[in-house]
Amino acid sequence: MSETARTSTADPTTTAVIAAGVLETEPRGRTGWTRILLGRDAVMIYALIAALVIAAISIPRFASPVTAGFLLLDVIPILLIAMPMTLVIITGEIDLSVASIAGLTSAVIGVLWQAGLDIGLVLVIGLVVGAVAGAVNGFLIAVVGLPSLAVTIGTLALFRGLALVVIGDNAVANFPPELTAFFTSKLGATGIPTVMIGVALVIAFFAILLHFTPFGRGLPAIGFSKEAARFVGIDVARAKFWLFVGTGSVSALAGIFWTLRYSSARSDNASGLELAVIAAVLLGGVSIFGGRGSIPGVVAGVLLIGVINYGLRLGRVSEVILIIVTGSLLIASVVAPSVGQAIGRWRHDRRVRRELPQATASGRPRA
Amino acid sequence: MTVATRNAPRTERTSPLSGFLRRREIPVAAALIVLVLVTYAANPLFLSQQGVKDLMLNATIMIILAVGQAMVIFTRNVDLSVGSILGLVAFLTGTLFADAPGIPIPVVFLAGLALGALLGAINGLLVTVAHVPALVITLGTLYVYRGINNAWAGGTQYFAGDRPDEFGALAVDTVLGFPIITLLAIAVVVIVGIYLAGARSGRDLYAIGSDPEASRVFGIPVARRVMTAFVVNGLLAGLAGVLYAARFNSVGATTGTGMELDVVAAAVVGGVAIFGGSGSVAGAAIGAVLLTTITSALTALRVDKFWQQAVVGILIIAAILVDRIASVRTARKLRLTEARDV
Amino acid sequence: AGGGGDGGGDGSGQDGDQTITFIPKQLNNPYTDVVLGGGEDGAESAGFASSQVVGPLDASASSQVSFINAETQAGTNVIVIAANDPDAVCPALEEARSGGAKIVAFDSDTNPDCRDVFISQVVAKDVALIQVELIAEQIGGSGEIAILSATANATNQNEWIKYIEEELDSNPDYADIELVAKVYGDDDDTKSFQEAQGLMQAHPNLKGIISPTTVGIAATARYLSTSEYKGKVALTGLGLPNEMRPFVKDGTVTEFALWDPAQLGYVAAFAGKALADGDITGAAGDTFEAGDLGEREVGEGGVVIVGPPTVFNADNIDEYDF
Amino acid sequence: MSIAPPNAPAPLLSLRGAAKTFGPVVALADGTIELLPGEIHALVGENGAGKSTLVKILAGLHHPDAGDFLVDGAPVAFRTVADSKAAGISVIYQEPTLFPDLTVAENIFIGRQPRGRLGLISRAAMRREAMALFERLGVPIDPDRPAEGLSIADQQIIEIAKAISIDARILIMDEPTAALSGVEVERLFTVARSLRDTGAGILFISHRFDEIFALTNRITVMRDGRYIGTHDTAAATVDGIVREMVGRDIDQLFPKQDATIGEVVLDVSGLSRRGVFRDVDLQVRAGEIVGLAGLVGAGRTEVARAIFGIDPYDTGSVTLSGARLKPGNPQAAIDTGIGFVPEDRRKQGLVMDLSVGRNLTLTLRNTLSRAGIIDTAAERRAADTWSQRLQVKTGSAEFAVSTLSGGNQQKVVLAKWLATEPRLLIVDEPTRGIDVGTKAEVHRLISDLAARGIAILMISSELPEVLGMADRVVVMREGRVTARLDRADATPENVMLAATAEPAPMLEDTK
Ligand SMILES: Nc1ncnc2c1ncn2[C@@H]1O[C@H](COP(=O)(O)OP(=O)(O)OP(=O)(O)O)[C@@H](O)[C@H]1O
Ligand SMILES: Nc1ncnc2c1ncn2[C@@H]1O[C@H](COP(=O)(O)OP(=O)(O)OP(=O)(O)O)[C@@H](O)[C@H]1O
Ligand SMILES: [Mg+2]
Ligand SMILES: [Mg+2]
Repeated sequence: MSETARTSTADPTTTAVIAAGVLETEPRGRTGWTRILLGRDAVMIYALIAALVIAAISIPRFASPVTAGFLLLDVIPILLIAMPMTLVIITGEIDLSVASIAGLTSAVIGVLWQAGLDIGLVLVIGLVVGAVAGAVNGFLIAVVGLPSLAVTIGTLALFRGLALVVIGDNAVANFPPELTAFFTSKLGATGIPTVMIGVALVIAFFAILLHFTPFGRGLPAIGFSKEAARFVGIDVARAKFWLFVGTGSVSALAGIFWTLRYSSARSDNASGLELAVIAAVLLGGVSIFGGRGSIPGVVAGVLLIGVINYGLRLGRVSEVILIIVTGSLLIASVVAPSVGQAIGRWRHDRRVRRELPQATASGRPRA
Repeated sequence: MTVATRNAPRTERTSPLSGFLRRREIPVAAALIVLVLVTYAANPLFLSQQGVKDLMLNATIMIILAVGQAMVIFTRNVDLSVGSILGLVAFLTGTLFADAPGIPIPVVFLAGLALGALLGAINGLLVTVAHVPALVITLGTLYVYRGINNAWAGGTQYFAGDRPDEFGALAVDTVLGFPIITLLAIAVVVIVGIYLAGARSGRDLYAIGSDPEASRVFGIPVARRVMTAFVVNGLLAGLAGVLYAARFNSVGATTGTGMELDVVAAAVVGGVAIFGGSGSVAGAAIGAVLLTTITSALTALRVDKFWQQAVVGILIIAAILVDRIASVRTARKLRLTEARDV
Repeated sequence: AGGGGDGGGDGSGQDGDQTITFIPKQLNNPYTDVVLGGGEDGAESAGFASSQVVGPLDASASSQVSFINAETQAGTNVIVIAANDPDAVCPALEEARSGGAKIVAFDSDTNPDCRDVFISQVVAKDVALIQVELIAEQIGGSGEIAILSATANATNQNEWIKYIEEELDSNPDYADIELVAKVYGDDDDTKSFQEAQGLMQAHPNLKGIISPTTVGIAATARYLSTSEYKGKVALTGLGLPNEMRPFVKDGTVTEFALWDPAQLGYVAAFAGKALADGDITGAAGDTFEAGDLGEREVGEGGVVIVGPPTVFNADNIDEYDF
Repeated sequence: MSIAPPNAPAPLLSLRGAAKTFGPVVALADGTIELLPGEIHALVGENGAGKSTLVKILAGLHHPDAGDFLVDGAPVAFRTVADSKAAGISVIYQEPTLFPDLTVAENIFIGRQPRGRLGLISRAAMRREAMALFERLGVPIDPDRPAEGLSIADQQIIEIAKAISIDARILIMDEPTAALSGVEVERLFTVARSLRDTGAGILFISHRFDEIFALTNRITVMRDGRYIGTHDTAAATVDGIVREMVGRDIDQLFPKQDATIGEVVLDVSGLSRRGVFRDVDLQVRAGEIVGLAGLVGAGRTEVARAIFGIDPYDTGSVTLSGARLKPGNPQAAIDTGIGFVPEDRRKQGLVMDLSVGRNLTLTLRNTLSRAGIIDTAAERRAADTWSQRLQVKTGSAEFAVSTLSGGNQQKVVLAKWLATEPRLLIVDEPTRGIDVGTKAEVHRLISDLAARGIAILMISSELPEVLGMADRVVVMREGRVTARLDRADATPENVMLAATAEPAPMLEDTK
C-alpha cells in the first residue's frame, strides 16, 4: 500500500508531555483517602465544625449541654425525614407530602387518644397511617408512573386536608405526662435528648441501607438511568414504592415526635416542613437530579442549619436575617462547587496551553 | 434488495378534530366545565354576574403566574421563588403609591415589571452561569427574597386606602363583562402562547426541556433561552405583584407566602410536563382557573370546610392521572403503528 | 429539665439588671407591631435593663418553642408571649420557669398552668357581646349572618365565637338572627378575601358578617366594597382603625370594635416587672401599678383585664392612629 | 508540507496538530485532517483513537487546547456550535441528538423553521419539506409523530435528514451507518455522492471497511489521538489500513473455536407479543452460538428483551435449563443465569454517570453481599479483576464511565455480564460502533465463552459477523422466524432472502 503523503506536526516536546495518552503533570482523579478527606461530605462536616466553633466563641452560653438539648430537639423532625428523603432524591424522585403526613399522623393519634385507646396502640396506628400514606404516593409514582413532584404536591394538599377532616379545629393536649416528659428528657448531664438514641438508629439504618446493601447500590443507578438500572435486574418500581413507604413511615415517626414533644395534636402540625427538609438534604450534597448523595453529608447539612438557626436565635438575631442566611447558604452550597470546577478547568487549560506548543501565535483569533 | 418490505407511508393525515381532542389541555378543560356546570346546577348563584366576575378575578393572578412558570418548566427548570417575587413587587407598589403620591399608574406598572424581571434575572443568572439546578437555586432565592421583603417591610402594611382609586378600580371595573386585570391576564396568555408556538426562539424552549444536552450539541443558545424564560417569569410575577396590590386589601411582609407550590400545581394540572419539553401556556392557564375555581365551587356547594383541602388534593391527583392516561394511550398508539409502517 | 437552671441563674435577682423578651404570634404583623410598641414603652417605663422582641415569621403552633428555649438559655427574667397554641408552648415555658423566668401571656393565652398571669384585652364575653350587638343593629335585628374567623385553632377567636353562639341562642332579642356559617381565612388576606366571596355565593340571603380578626374584617371589607354586595351586606368585627378607615368612609362598614392594642403590651410589661420583683405571684387579688394606666388587679385564673373595647365609626375613627 | 495531492483545489477545511485533554486524559494529541471540495474523506481509527473528539472540535463543541484550524484558508476559532454552522459545517454525531417531545419535522428544522404569515412558523411548509427529505432518503417516516419512541435506526435517519437539509458545504458524519441496514446505507450513499458531486466535502467515519472502500476518495488514519497518515482509497488496502490503525497485525476477525454442543439451555416456545412478534420458537444449547439475523426492525431486540424479562409477552414460554422463567422479571432471569448485553449501551447497557467500578459490580450486588451487607473490599477486587481481564482503558476505576470511548464502554458492559458467570448470554449488536481490533477481541471473548459451555444468543445486523460466529442462524422478518439455518447452509444469499422475502422453499427448517 502506498502512502500518498505523510505529515507529522507532532514535535518532540509534545510527544514527551503526553506520552502515554495521559498528561503526566496533571493531577489525577482523586482516589482513596484524599477523595474522602476532600469530598463533598467532608466539606459539609468541616463547615459544621467551623460553625460550632464560631458559635461557641462568639455567642455567650452557646457552649453548654443545654444547647445540645434544645438544638437537637429542634432538628429531630428534619433529621428524621431527611433520611428517607435522601434516598428518594437519589433515585431522582421527590416527596413534598412528608410534612402533611406528619400532620395527618398527629391528627390521627390525637383523635384516637382522645377516644380512649391505649397509647401504645395509638402510636402503632399512627405509624401505620404514615406507611399507608406513603404507599399511596408510592403506588401513584412507582406503579402508575406519575411524576413525583406533581403527585406529592397533590398529596401535600390531600393529607393535610385529611388531617383537618380527622381532627377539625380541635387540639388534643392531654397526652400521658410520663410520655411527653420522656420526649423532652435528656441523657444524664450530656444534654442530649433521650430520643436521639432512636433517631441515631434510624440514621444508621438508612446509612447502611444506602451505602452497604445491594438495594442501596441500585438507588444511584436508578437516579442516573432508570432504563440501565432495569437491565441489571433492579426492580425500579418496587424500589421506589418501598422508598415512599419509607418516607411515609418516617414522617409518621416525626409526626409522633412532634405531637409528644409539644404535647399538642393538631391538624397544622409540621406544616411547611417539607421545604426545610429538602433544603437541608440539598445542602447536604444530594443532587436534585438523582444519583449523587450520602447520609453523612445530609446529617452534617441538617445539623449545620440547626446550629446556625439556634446560634442566631440565641444571639437574638432577627428571623429575617436567618432566612436570608439559610437561602444564601443553600445557593452557595451548589454554586461553590461549580465555581470551583470552573477555576479548575481554567487552571487546567492554562497549564495545557503552557505545555503544548501553540502552533501559530497569530493564527488563532479568538472570536 | 428493495424497500418492498416497507409499506408506503400512510397518506391520510390525522383529522384536525382527533388532533384537537388529543391535546393535553382537553381533559383539564373538560374537568373545569363539568365542575362549573355541576356547581351551577346545585347553586345558580355560582354563575351570577358577580359570581362569574369573582371566578375570573380569583383566577387572574394565578393565570399570570402559571403562564410564567410554564415557560420555565418547559425548559426543564422550575421557579419556586415566584411567591416571594410577587410579595416584593406588591410591597414596592404599595410603597410607591404611599411615598410618591400622584405617581402615574403606568410608572408603577413599569417599576413592578422591572423589579420582577430583575429578580427573575438573578435566578436565571445563577441557574445558567453557575450551571446549578433551578429547584435548589430558587428554593434559596425563595428564602432570600422573602427575607428581603421582611426586612424592607417590617410591620408596615399598605392598605387599599393608601392607593389611588383608579388603581383599585382595575380590579373592579369591567369591559365587556371582563374585569380589566383579567383582560390583562388573557392578553398575557395569548402573547406568550403565540410566541411559544410560532417563534423559533419559542420552540427552542421546548427543545431545551426535551433534551438539554442535545440542545447544546445542536447549537441552541441554551443559556440565553433559559435566561429569557426566567426573566419573563420574573416579569410576569412582577405583573402579578402589581395586580395583587390592585386587587387585595393589604400588602406587607408576608404577601404571596406559600404560593409557589400552588403555581406549579396549576401548571402541572394543566398538562405541562414537569420534566419539560411539552405542554402549553393555555393548558397552564386552564389549570390555574381549575384550581382557583375548585375552592370557590366547594364553598358554593357548601362542602364541609374541613373536606375542602382534601378535595383539592384529590382533584390535583385526578388531573395528573387523566393526563397520564391520555398520554399512555397516545404512546401505545405510537408503538403499535411504528413510525415507518404507519 | 434541669438544664435551664444554669442559664437562668446569673441574670435574675439583681434589680435594674432585669431583661424582658416579647414573643408575639408572628413578626411583621401590623396589629402585633402596635402591641409590641406599647410593650417596649412599658418595659422602659417599668425599669427593665433591656427588652427584646423575637419570634417566628409564621404563626404556626410550635414555631415559638425554639425561641422560648433560646430565651431560657439566655437567662431572660420575663418572657411575654402571645401563644399560637396554648399547649404546644407549655413544656418549653415550664422549663423556662424552672430556670427562674416569669411568664406573662398576653393577647392569646397559654394553658393557665404554664404562665404566671394572662393580660387579656378585655373580658372575652364583652368582646363577643359587643360584636353581636353591632351586627344586630346593622341588619335590623333579623336575618342570616356568618362568621369569618382566623385559623380554626385560634384560642381567642374560638372563645369569642363560643360566646357569640351562646348569646344568639339565649337572648330573645336575637331570636330572628340565624348564624348560618363559620369560615376560616387563616389570617391570610387572600384566603379571607376568597372566603368572603364564597360566603356570598353559598348564602344568597346573607345579611351580615362578623369577622373577629383584623385581617379577616379588612379583607372582607375590601371584597364587599368592590362587589355588588356593598351596602347590602353588613360587616362588623374587630379591626384596626388605620386599615378600616377607607371602608368606613365609603360606607361599606358602619361600625366595628377594638381595644387599644398598645395598652396590652404596656400592661404586660408592668405585670412582668411586678412578677420579677416578687411584688405579685399571679394569684387572684394581687394588684400592681401599670404606669400611666394606673393600678390593675389580677382576677380569677391569673387574668388581668386591660380595658373595654372601643367602637369605631365615621365620627370618631380619625381620632385614632393605629 | 501539504497532504493534498498536487493541483488539488484549495481545501475547504484544514485542521493541524489539534490537541484536546479532559483532565488527565488526552483525547486528542495531534488531530490533523484536510477536506477538499468534492471529496468524501474517511476517518478511521480504533475506538478511543480520538475521531469523535476531532469531530467535536470541528463542530465548535470542544475548544482545542492547541493547533491550527482553517476554514477556506482563513483561521477560525469556533466558540459555539452556532459559529460552525454559520461557517457551513453540518455534523451528524455518533449518538443521535433528537428532542423526544418534538415532532419529527420540527426536529429536522429546529432553529430554522420555515416561516409564513407574520413571521410565525409555518407547520404546513415544515411538514412539506420534511416529506420531501424523506422522499429523497427513501424512508417513509410520519413527520408529525413525536421523536419519542423511534428506533435507533429511524433516529439516525432523521439526523441524516437534518444534516442534508442544511445544504452544507461541509458535511461530517460520525458513524452514521452504525445502526442502519443495507438498504438505508445504500440510500445514504446515493445522497452523499450527489452532495459530493455538487462540490461539498464530506468527512465520513465508520468502522466498516466495505463502506469505506465503496464510498470514499481518501482515507485518514488515526491512532492513540494522533494523525498517522492519509491515503487515496483506490491505492489503499484493508490490511494496510488496519495495520496502521492498530499498529500491529491483528488476529483473525472471527476466531470461531470448536465447542462441544451440550444440552438445551434456552428454550423459547410460541412467544408472542401483540404488534411486535409472533410465535417465536428458539433453542440455544450449551456451547452453541445462535445468530439471530434480520433487518433492522425485524423484532429481534424485542424478542431478546422479552426473554430477559424487560418487556412482557402475551403468550408462550421461556425455559432455562428446564426451569420456566417468570415473565417480566429481569432479576429472576439473572438469577437463573442469563446475561444480556443490550443494543443501546449508553441508555441501557451502562449507567453513564456512575464510575467504571460501580458499573462493573452492579450485576454482582447481590452475590457480593453477606447477610445483606456488601463486602466493599470484594467489590473493589471484582471491579479491578474484570476491568483488567477485558483490558478496559481508563484512568481509574473511579472515573465516570461516560469518559470512556465507545469501545471501552462496550467492554465494561461485557465485563459486568461475564462477571455474573451466566449460562446463557444474549448479546445484541455486540460490536456496533466498535473498531476492528476490539471487535476481534469481542469475538474471541464470545467464542471463548461458548467453548467454556456457555450458550450464546447473538443478535447482529452485520452479516459477516453472524455467518462467521454462529453455529446456527435464525432469521426473523416482521416479527416472525422465517428460517433456521445450520452453519453450513447459512450463506449470505439464504439469510438475506429469508430476511427480506417470503421464505423460499429451498430453505430447510432445521428444527
Ligand atoms: N468528555 C470526556 N472526558 C474525558 N475523556 C474523554 C471525553 N471525551 C472523550 N474522552 C476520551 O478521549 C478518547 C477519545 O475518544 P473519542 O470518543 O474521540 O474516540 P473515537 O475515536 O470516536 O472512538 P469510537 O470509535 O469508540 O467512537 C477516549 O479515550 C475517551 O475516553
Ligand atoms: N422504541 C420503540 N418503541 C416502540 N416500539 C418499537 C421501538 N423500537 C422498535 N419498536 C417496534 O418493535 C419492532 C422491532 O424493532 P427492533 O428495532 O427492536 O427490531 P430489531 O430486529 O431488533 O432491529 P435492530 O437491529 O434495530 O435491533 C419494530 O417494528 C417496532 O414496531
Ligand atoms: Mg467516536
Ligand atoms: Mg435490535
